[in-house]
Formats: sequence, structure tokens, C-alpha cells
Amino acid sequence: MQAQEIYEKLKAEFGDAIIEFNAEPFFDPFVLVTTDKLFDICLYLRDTQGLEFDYLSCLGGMDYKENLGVVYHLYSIKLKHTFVIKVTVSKENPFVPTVERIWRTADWHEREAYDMMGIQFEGHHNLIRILCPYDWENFPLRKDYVQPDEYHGMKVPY
Amino acid sequence: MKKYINNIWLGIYTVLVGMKITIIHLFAKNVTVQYPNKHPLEKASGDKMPMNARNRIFVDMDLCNGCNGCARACPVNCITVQTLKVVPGDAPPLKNGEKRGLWVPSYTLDFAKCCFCGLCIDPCPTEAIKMTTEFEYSAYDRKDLFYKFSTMTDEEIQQKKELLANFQAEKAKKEAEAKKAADAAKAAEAPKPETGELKIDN
Amino acid sequence: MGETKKVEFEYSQIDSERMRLNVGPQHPSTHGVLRLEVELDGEIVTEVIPHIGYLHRCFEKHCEKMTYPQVIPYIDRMDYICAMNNEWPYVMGIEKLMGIEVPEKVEYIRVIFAELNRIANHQIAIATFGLDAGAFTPFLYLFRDREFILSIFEKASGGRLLYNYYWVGGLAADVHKEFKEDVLSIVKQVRETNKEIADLLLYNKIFIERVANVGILPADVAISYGCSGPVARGSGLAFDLRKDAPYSIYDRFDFDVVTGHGEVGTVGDCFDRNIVRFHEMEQSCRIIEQAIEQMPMDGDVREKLPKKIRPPKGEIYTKAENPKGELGFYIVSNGTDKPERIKSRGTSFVNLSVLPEISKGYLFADLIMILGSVDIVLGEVDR
Amino acid sequence: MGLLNKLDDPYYGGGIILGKVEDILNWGRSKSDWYLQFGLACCAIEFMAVNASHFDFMRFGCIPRTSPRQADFIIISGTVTFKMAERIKVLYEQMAEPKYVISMGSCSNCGGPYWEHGYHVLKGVDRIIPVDVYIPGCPPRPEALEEGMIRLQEKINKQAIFNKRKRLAEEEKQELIIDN
Repeated sequence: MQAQEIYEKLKAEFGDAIIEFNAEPFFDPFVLVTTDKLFDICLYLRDTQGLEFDYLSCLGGMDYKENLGVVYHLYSIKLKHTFVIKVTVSKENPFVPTVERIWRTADWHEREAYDMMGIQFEGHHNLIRILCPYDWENFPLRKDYVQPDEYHGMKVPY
Repeated sequence: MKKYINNIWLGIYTVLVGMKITIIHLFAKNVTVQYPNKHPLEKASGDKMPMNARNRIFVDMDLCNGCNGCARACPVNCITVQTLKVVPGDAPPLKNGEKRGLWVPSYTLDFAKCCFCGLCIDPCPTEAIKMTTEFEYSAYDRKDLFYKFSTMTDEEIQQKKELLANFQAEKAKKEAEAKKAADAAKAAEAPKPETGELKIDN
Repeated sequence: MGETKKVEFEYSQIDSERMRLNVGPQHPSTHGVLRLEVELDGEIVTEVIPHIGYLHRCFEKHCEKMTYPQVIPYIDRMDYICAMNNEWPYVMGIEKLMGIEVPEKVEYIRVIFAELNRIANHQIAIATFGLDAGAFTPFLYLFRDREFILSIFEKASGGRLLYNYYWVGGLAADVHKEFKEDVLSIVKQVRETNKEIADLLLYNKIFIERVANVGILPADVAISYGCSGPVARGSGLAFDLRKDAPYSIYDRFDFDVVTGHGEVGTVGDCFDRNIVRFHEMEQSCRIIEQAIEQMPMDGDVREKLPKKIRPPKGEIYTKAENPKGELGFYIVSNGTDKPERIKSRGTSFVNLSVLPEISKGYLFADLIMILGSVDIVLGEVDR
Repeated sequence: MGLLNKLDDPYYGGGIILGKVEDILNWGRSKSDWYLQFGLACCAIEFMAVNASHFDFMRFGCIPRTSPRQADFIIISGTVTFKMAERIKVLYEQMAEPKYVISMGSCSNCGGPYWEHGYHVLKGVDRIIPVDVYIPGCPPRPEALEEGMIRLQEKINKQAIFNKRKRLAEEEKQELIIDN
């Protein structure tokens, strides 16, 4: 199914929760959605006949300088089509509902996004750091991150 | 019971099949490279190290014209090149006959950092930097892996610096004179109308 | 045989003590620096908590500081066993953004090298899996063959393990003259060794007893956990990006997608995951033979190399079928020569996340076999 | 090595070896070094290749041990991150004296490709444990690792066991002379 059709289907179902549809050249077509309806949209995308996005390829946190974002790359093994969803949240209040219960692979992906970007996933059963040590401070992939000078007595800079 | 015995028989049989294979391999060709006695560049045992293998980097300072392309291409920033402008007339051409643009008083490469990706080879216009097949250069001290390639001595560098300073001073002098002359000529040519307008504005 | 091996005792009858055991990060069977926190009931695994990040090398932070060609050496170091395959989706993404058409010869060389590297990867996977089970001889034979493949790579690119060979719009260097003969001789060698490995290791009764009916992964769980590659195909799922979303010139070749079908046990057990790898090597040989036949030898591999790599503003998600599964790169370009962000979807990272699910209820010794059958590389898990 | 060469010497002929006890001990140590089987990153794959048929590390008398208590030297093969550094230190401390360290590859030499922006990478394993031999390369060829092993053996052969202080003082004196 083409991205345009999926967008129309979503718009008919959710209305205002779909903020924007982008199909510019050089972009994979994506929709920007609101955070409060994200879980329902994802569930709809997985369970509706004709969409059946049963495979979450990639979930990545983003830093758009003013605010943070999460990008979901979906794929359907049965129907072989792809789709992209995005959400944005503010840096002060980075709360996004978890999709862990829809695709279980989101568990580790969300932990990574939390570890790197500091995005809080509401409802995640075990949101702790995954790559960095558990007592690491700050979120390294943010654009304004500064390397620490020392970690447990070991010098960090060269 | 039949299954049990069958399983035991299968276990013994498949092990014997494996044994047969290993016994055949006893008489196969030997592949081990006897390294300290045989260098991998010799055709020792089937595979020989090719001549384009990416190992220690060698910089031919007679060819380097200090364009800094390798240092910019390096993802690791392990190459540092310092350059000095040449004074016209005091610049012997490079080994391949091209014009020398810059002296290179210091060219350092830290092999402790280098990731041997080969990206520095591509941008070099004179093929001064290249990767060799030399790989035996491990060291007891990390500082020994810091290579200085420049062949210029301290006195030479000092001399070139002085020459350049003199030349630049002269050039600056000449330029200043030329500028003065030009200004004077300009001033003589026509009085500036804008200054008057400016004064009115103020 | 046939019945599942899961141990089902009445726990309440046996007065056993719960025990927490720490496996790794320095352990010969964890394939690197993985740490597993295992809760045991007697000898039965009740819970596995993987702790990763012992090789977190800040790949995504480096990408933001590097120019596009400079990122390629770092991508090599993600999944260091199959570096050729790793570079491919990345350069493919940038070529797509910049609208570069790659010459025919380059495409063929890329396919041949990717398939050769797939063979090399599966050789390591089977060798180390055998090593985990206590079989040392297959390790020696498979590593001997792998050296022959590496010598081809070295002749072409100059590197033995990390190549920096696929560049945007072409290749770093042309292949040597006797390339076709060399590759064909390697294919012959691989087939010969494969026959021996089947007898020596894979169909050995003792080995089958060790791996059959262990670590069963049903297909729906595999999809939900995002598994791909041999892990998903071992569960009977015909999911191969080379067939499903053909990239490059894979639609020109005739090959089969190998799936596990429970040859000696249940569908989706450790044996199936490994036999899929084993048969995939044969399929790779078939692809290589067809590619060698069709490949033009004349032509330049560097004619389309752009001088300045500056993709237009945009973003793209590219994926390719790696030996371990789907490797994806989410590349966000802001119009300059440095990427805004590159997010990599590590194959092993996703495949490893299924480990706690499939290792519950088996013996502790089986946990090592299950981990070996998932075939992870810690460089890609932690990035 | 040094002792066996003396057998060919006509002066020492007749199967009698004359040498210092120190030489015998050092010879024994250098020819049966057991290493800790321990891989970190990309270099570990080349390390595995060294153990396999093409390069056969056992020719040097090196046998893999899985326990640090039985190991004579450790090969740091790959990137050392902060999360791992503390464990490496523990492993090193558990090894019995005398113990040696080979740092294999750029990453463990000084952080390698990750020295500039790697916030989670230890810039050189010599910040936590002393290193005897540095092998450059990313990753080094298997032969380069073998060459590093030969360098380590040379180092062990020169080692002082008795009268350590006297020997060290003499060496310092010689170095001073060379420096001057």
C-alpha cells in the first residue's frame, strides 16, 4: 500500500491526531502525530486488515535542537510495505507513550533512546540505561553534550 | 529399547565418520605460515601478502608539497602537517619535477592512533604518501610509534623562516610603498565627492 | 527425539535454592564482552538478564563529527566480521539521496564481495558454535577456508578484516586480473569443506542431541521481537530482504530462501538456526557463480565517484540483508558535508533481545548453545 | 634461544651448557607463556585467526587459559571502554606474578579511532595497567601479533631475577652514558 493511502486511512480514523504528512522528495514519506494518540495509532497500524505493520524495523531518538523526537520505521512482512511515524516532544517534558506492548522489540530500542537522548517512555516496564554504565550522567547524543572530565577516577579526554 | 540401541549405534557411527575425515586431513597440504622463518611476502603457503596491503604508511618528503590534503581526509586526525611558504627563487622543484609551493618543517603521524583506512592516500596529488607492506614495528614504548617524517633540520627551518620573514618584510614594504603611491595618485586625480556628503550628514 | 526437551518438574517438590550467577563479561562462550545475569533454580534457568554496553564505542556521536566518507571506517568497526556487508546499506543510502547510478561492474563486484563475506561470517558462526559445543576440529577447518576468502579481500582492498572498500558511487580500488579464477577456486573449496563439516559436526549424533529441541523460537515471537536473518528464518519464516525488497541487482540471480523446517527436532530450535546458515553458504556460492558469469571485466570502478559528497537536505532509511539479518541506517542529511544524525539499527542488538525469552526453562549448559546459535557480534550490539 | 645457540658453539661443545641460572629461568619463562583467552573487539577476530591453522600460535609455546590465575600474560585485543576497564583491572590483578601485557591494536594503544570524540572509550589501556609491548595496526595482521610476541620474549629474556637492584643500577648507568 502506498504511503498516501495509509495517510488517508489514518486521517479518516484519527483526524486531528495526525498533524502533518510529508512526501517531499529526498524524504521517506512520514506522518507526524501527537504523543497522546501514538499508542492507538500504532495499535491500529498493526491490527488493521490491509496495513498489518507487524515488524518494527527501527526506533530512533532524535535531537532537533529545540525539541526531541522519536522516529518509528515500520515494515510489514506479509504485505512488504513500509511507513514512518514521527513524534516530537519538548526538552523539558520529554514524555512519550511506550509501544513496547505492541512490538516487543521496542523494549531495548526505547531503553537505548532513553540512554542516548533522555526521552522518557511512559509505561515502559524497565526504563534504565542500556549502553552506558548505570551511573553515567547526562545524555550523550544530545547536541549540547559535553564530555565529562573523569569517570570513576579514570580520565576521559585524551 | 530398539530406539535406545539405535541411538548408541548412531552416536558411534557418526563419530567414526568424523574420525575418517580427520584422518584424511592428516595427509592434506600444510597451510601454516612459519612466520619468523618465512616472511609473508615470500610465497610460503598458498597465500601471499599482496603488494597493496595496508600497513605502515610511508611519506616521501621529497615529493610532499604540503597541501594538507591527507590531514583533512584523515578521520582520526593522526596526521599533522606544518608548512612554511617558499621564497621565490629559493625553491628546488619536487622529485617529480613539479613546482614546490610550501616547505614542510614538520610532518608527524601517530601510528598509535592511525586506523589504516587508506583515506589519506587518495587526495595526495604527488603520491608522496603511500601504504607499505611493512608491518613489523611494534614497540616497547608508545612514544616510539609517533613518527616524524620531515627531513629538514632545525637550522634549515630557522634559515627558511628568516628568509621568509625578510621576504615578507620586503614585500610588505614594497606593497606599502605601492599603496602609498597609488593613494597619492588617486588623491591627486580627483577630490572625493563623498566626504563632503558625509560631513553634511554628521 | 521429537518431544520437547524443556524440563518440567514440579518445582515445589524439589527443595532447591534460587541462585544468581554471573556469566561474563570475560567468558570464552559469550562471544565477546556480553554479561549475562542468570537466575538458576538448581540447574534450570529461570531468568536471564543481558547487560550490554561493554563495547559501546559511541558510533553515532562520531558520525555527527565526521564527513560522509570518513564515516565508512567506523561502520566497518560495527560488525567487524562482515565489514563489506556493513558498508553497503550506508553507501546505498547516500547514493539514493544524491541520485548516483552505480556502474554495472561495481554492482557485480559488490554482490560478489558481499556474498563472500556472508560465507566468511557463517563460517565463523558455525566454527564458534562448534567450539561452544566442544568441537575444536571444525574450527580449524573453517578458519583455514576463511583465510582464503580474506586473501581475496586483501588483494582487492588492502585490508584483511576492515576494508573501507565500498565508497559512495564506486569502489576504492579495482579487482585484480585473476579475480574470477580466484573466486571460483574459493567457491570450490568452500563446497568441499561444507561436505566435511556436515559429516564432522552438523549431523553428528552427539551434536544433534545437544542442540535439537533447545531454544525454540516460534515464528510469531520472532516477528514481535524484530528478529531477522538466520534467527528468523530458522523459525520457518521466509523473510529475506534480498527477495522481499530487492536492492542492487539481486533480482537477476536465482537463489532460494532457506528456512528451517525442524529436520531433527522442533521448528525454530538451535539446530535449525545453524542449518539455515549452513545451507545459506551454498546459496551464496550459487549467487557468486552466476555473478561471476555475468560480470563484465572491463570498465572503471571509480568513474562515478563524486568529488564532494554533499547530499541534499533529506532523510532516508536504507536496509540490506546482512549475514546476521537486517542492517538499517537512518541517515538524516542537513545539506552540509557532515550528516546531521545517523542511527544504525544493529542486527545483533535486536536479535540478542530475544535471548531472555527463548532461554527460560532450559538447562544452564543449553544457555551457552542458545547464545551461540543467535550469533551475535558485540561490536554491533553496543556500537 | 640464547642457551640453545651455545650448543652449536665449538667452545661449549660436548653437550655441556654453561650459563647463568637467570638465563635458564628466563628461557623457560619466555618459551612457555600462557595467555588469558580474552577478546574485546575487532582485534579478537584476528586473535582467533592467530590460534587457527594458518598461524598456529602454539608454535610459540602459547596456550590459551580461561582463568587469569593460570595465565602469564594478557593480550588486550580491542577497545577498552570505561564499563570494561574496571573488569580488566581486576583480571590483571588476579594474574600471578610475573605477568606481562601486550596491547594489540590502535584502540588499546591510545583509543585509536575513538580518541577524539569517544566519550565512553578509555584512551589507552596503559592508563590502568602497565603495558609491555605495543602492537600498532587496526587490526594488526596475525604476523604482527606474532612479531609482538617475539618482542615480548626478547624482553623476558633480558629480565633480571637476582640482584635486581644492582642490575637496574648498572642499566641506568649505561643509559646515562648513552644519553651523554
